Amino acid sequence: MSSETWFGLCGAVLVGLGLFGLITHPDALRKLLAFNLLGGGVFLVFGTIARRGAAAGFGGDPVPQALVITGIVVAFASTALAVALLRRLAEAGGEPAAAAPAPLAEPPS
Amino acid sequence: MVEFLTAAAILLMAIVAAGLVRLLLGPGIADRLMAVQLLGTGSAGMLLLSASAVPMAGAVDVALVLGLLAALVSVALVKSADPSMAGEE
Amino acid sequence: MNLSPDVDGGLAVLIAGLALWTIAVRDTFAAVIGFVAFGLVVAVAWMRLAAPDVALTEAAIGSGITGGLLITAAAGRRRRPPPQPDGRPRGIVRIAAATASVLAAVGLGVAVLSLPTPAPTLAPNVALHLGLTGLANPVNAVLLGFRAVDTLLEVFVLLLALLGVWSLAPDRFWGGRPGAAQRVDPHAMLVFVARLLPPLGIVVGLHLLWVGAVAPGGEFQSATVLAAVWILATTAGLCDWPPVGKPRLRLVLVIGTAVFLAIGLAGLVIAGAFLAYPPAYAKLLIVAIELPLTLSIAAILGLLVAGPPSREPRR
Amino acid sequence: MAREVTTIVAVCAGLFFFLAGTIGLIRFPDTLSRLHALTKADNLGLGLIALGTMLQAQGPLQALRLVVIWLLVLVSGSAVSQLIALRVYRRSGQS
Amino acid sequence: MIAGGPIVSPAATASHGHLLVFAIVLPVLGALASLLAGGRWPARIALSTTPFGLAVAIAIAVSVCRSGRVLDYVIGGWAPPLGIALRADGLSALMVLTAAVLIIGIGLFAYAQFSAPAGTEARGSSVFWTLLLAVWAGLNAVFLGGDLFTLFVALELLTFAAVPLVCLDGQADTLAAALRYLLFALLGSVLYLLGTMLLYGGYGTLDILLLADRVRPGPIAWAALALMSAGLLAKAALYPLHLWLPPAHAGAPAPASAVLSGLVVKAPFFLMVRLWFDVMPGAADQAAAQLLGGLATAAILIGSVVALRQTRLKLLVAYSTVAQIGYLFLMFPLAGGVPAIHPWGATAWTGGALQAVSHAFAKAAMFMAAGLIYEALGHDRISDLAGIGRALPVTVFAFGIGGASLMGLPPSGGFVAKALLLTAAVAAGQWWWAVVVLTGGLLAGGYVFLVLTRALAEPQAPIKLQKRVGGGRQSIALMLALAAVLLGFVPLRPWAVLLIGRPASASAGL
Repeated sequence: MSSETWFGLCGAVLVGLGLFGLITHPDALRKLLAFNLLGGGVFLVFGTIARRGAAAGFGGDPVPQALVITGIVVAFASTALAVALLRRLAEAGGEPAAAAPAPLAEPPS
Repeated sequence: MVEFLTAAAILLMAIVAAGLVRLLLGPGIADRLMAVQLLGTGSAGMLLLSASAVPMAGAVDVALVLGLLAALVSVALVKSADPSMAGEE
Repeated sequence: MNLSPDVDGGLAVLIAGLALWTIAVRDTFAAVIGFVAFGLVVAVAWMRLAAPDVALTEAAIGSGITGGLLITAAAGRRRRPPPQPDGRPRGIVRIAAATASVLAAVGLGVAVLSLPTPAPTLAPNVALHLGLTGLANPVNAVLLGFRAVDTLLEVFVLLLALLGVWSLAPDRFWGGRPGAAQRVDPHAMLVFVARLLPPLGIVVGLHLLWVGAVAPGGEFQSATVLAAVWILATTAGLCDWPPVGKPRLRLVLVIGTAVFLAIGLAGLVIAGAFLAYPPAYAKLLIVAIELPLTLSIAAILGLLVAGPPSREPRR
Repeated sequence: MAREVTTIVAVCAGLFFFLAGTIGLIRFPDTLSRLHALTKADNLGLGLIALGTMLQAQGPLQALRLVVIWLLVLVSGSAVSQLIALRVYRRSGQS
Repeated sequence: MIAGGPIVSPAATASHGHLLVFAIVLPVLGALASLLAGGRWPARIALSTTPFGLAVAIAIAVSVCRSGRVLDYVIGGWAPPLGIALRADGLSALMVLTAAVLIIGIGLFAYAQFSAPAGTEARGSSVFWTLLLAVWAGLNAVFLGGDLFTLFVALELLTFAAVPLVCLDGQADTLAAALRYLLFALLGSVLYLLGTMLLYGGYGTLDILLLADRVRPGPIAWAALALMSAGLLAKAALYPLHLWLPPAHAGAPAPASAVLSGLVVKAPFFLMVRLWFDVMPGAADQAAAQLLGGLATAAILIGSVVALRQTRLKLLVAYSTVAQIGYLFLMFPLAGGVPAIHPWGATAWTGGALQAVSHAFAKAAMFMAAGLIYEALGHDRISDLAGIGRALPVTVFAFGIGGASLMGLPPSGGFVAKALLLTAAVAAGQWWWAVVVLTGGLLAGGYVFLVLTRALAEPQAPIKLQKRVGGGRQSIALMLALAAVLLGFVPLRPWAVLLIGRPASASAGL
């Protein structure tokens, strides 16, 4: 089997693992880790595609490589937003019910 | 020389991968951290070896960035793992 | 690299194993460490896939600052456990999830194996038009030339993510500084590292930006290294995060996208299309975009790690 | 020729330190002695490999980068080791 | 063209093509300016951007209608597959126009709530206006993008703009809703991205037009279609991936809910249409389209029934969105594809597009009304609404009219949309979809009347309003609801304009 096929199949496995973790882990931080693994798998599949497209003296097709760079940056931004939400949620949930009852938590009367 | 450096790179990867057993065993954060530290150093070494076997654009820069960012991650790890180092409160 | 394909098999197995461990291990902190290790090996894998630009990005962002961010989050978790986990999902959910995941992995594997040979590629097309951008690094020619609009929108996305993070702050902290107030760390060692690394990091960061036109590197990799240095220095208490309401900070954040847009719109007039560069000035214009862009991205990445403002602004 | 031989010797020695460090990391009984083993691999192992590859480097700039990498790992590695050691020491003192 | 010289023939870029660039760039510029300026500026900047945006949208629509051709623009002079093209067909032009009109309405509505107090910069106002402009930019990028990866970035843009809108109030439950929304959206994006990458690997381009020529049935095309559809469905909240929507849309402040429910969920739907009808037209004829129809049926029935059982007004409106999204996806089994184009295809196509537009107006009006009622009463318990009809007649009227459009009562946009879908179902001999459309309408009638009877009932004790609600905002809600009704006066037949850019055979039903 050629090198890039190994990484492509590895990417497929990562996608499966990441999906499983994302669905089944109850903890949002673990979901986030799983999302990052899933993303890593997606990028590796694209790396395989880029490597297969080596031509014109380039070691790989530069277009998918550029797209992966964009993807990695966007994935980081997503992770950062999710982490901030998580931490804020922990603070808000950790505070005693001093604040007014949240609109949707109020029991129907 | 190319064959030698290539073989050395493969061997180094194998050695460092074996060190990941410590990641599995733990038991503490510190032990796991050490396994990752070894992995980072080893990866940098492997990149150096394979880059000098066959000239590869960017390999040395990747090693450089790995070294730099590994330092950041390790500091974050050590600092967060120990509340007394967190510098809060 | 000239190693045998077996090495790649080994690397692939190692990556998959680390991912499995990260998913399966009980302790969240250990899982995060596993993820950092995963990122390191994936960066090496990208070198093996002849994608040094991606390897740099993965080493800097994928493993580096994502790792740092998740570590801090997991540590905060240890100190203050999450409110109430909704409990482990029932067996049937897990079985369904496992089935779906295996199906997805197998389906994707089949798709990967049935990719056409010879593979379709745009590499010759890129090579043909590379000269018109004035760059020698094809990946950066794609990012800032052929597909510049994606990059423009992406930097705007980063800016929005930062605004989203800021928006989570309680009202009283709006405009204040993010992060906890750091005192200078009692551990001389940390301060020593934090003093030693920044000059080096800045040199490496600028070097990556400089070589980006001809060799692997570019604005994202450079900005990440600079952001990492900033994060390290604030972690050690050498400097503090700026207040998010500060006009000068806002300018730094916005300027990259603004200059990018301005040069893009100027293209309408001088080169006949949005984001078109006259070939004679292409390289100059791209550098003019890259410099402020690197500054903005570095600031955004650093502040994304810093989190929402958490101290009251001084009025 | 002497250059080739030096490279081979240095790289082999570097590999040896990595191997020793890894074995120590796996086999040693407690965290502090494992840390001791690790630092050998980190500092000497990478240093020797950098030295070996430096002799094969094209041009002084490349050689300089190799030195910088080694210094970087040296500094960050030892700092982190120190912090880990301090942490382990504190823990054991508390319990 | 000078830069790309050899790549682009002058004919490739239509004369008004730069309008497409302005549609995306204008809100981005506004967002940058309001982020930079801070203070009281964001509201002013956002509101003064809207007329220009509307003008651009109208110009695009006029240009597409006049020429009867797809308006396109090659960015940077780099023609696909190397570069990226923007394209506006009939449907894009309609959606861009809808977005512009609604954003103006929502902006004016939000002005009272999110205008900063003098002197200081408030978090809510500063963030809201920048995000509103960003949502607009993201929507226009989705409607006009001609490249699957650009569309991915545009989808992410929408996600990052929409998620913080959900939890502007910073309460624990809206934060939880935002987190859940974000996780669903991230899963959706990553699956979409994976499919995109497979298509590139198989066919060497991401341009929609080029792909349409190159894609052949096979493992790659099917895997890509499955992954991208699953991702987009998670973002569009089609049953059973709808769980994130009700808490997120109900928890957001009223103007934000109007944006989210009226516009943001339409973006993944729009991409589904692009994918199934433009990239892989063959797929829309297959069993997979029937499966989508089945999910749509479940969404309509379950969403409506759950809406009927809600005790809170905002949640009821949010569940009704789940049901109405179902109607959008009924288009897939009916609008048909290539090769054998059906005469009813154009009818169903028009019905689906009109449903998207009329629901956008009606739902925005209903969320505004629900928000005003909440503000006036300090709660939105449906059982305690008695008397509000007398206190806020305009608001309740707006809610009722919006509801009439959801039910499909004539004359309303909802009526025309549903009648067209019904006609297509009968013409196609797929009568079961007709039953679904009618049952869904009855159920919608149920939940709208449930609210209206409570609201118009005599209160036992005279109700005390917590807060006065200005007439301006009430009339904006009413105007949007009336816009949904006005759509009902369009002729009850397929629109030629909407078919601009469709394969010639698709207009067979005209």
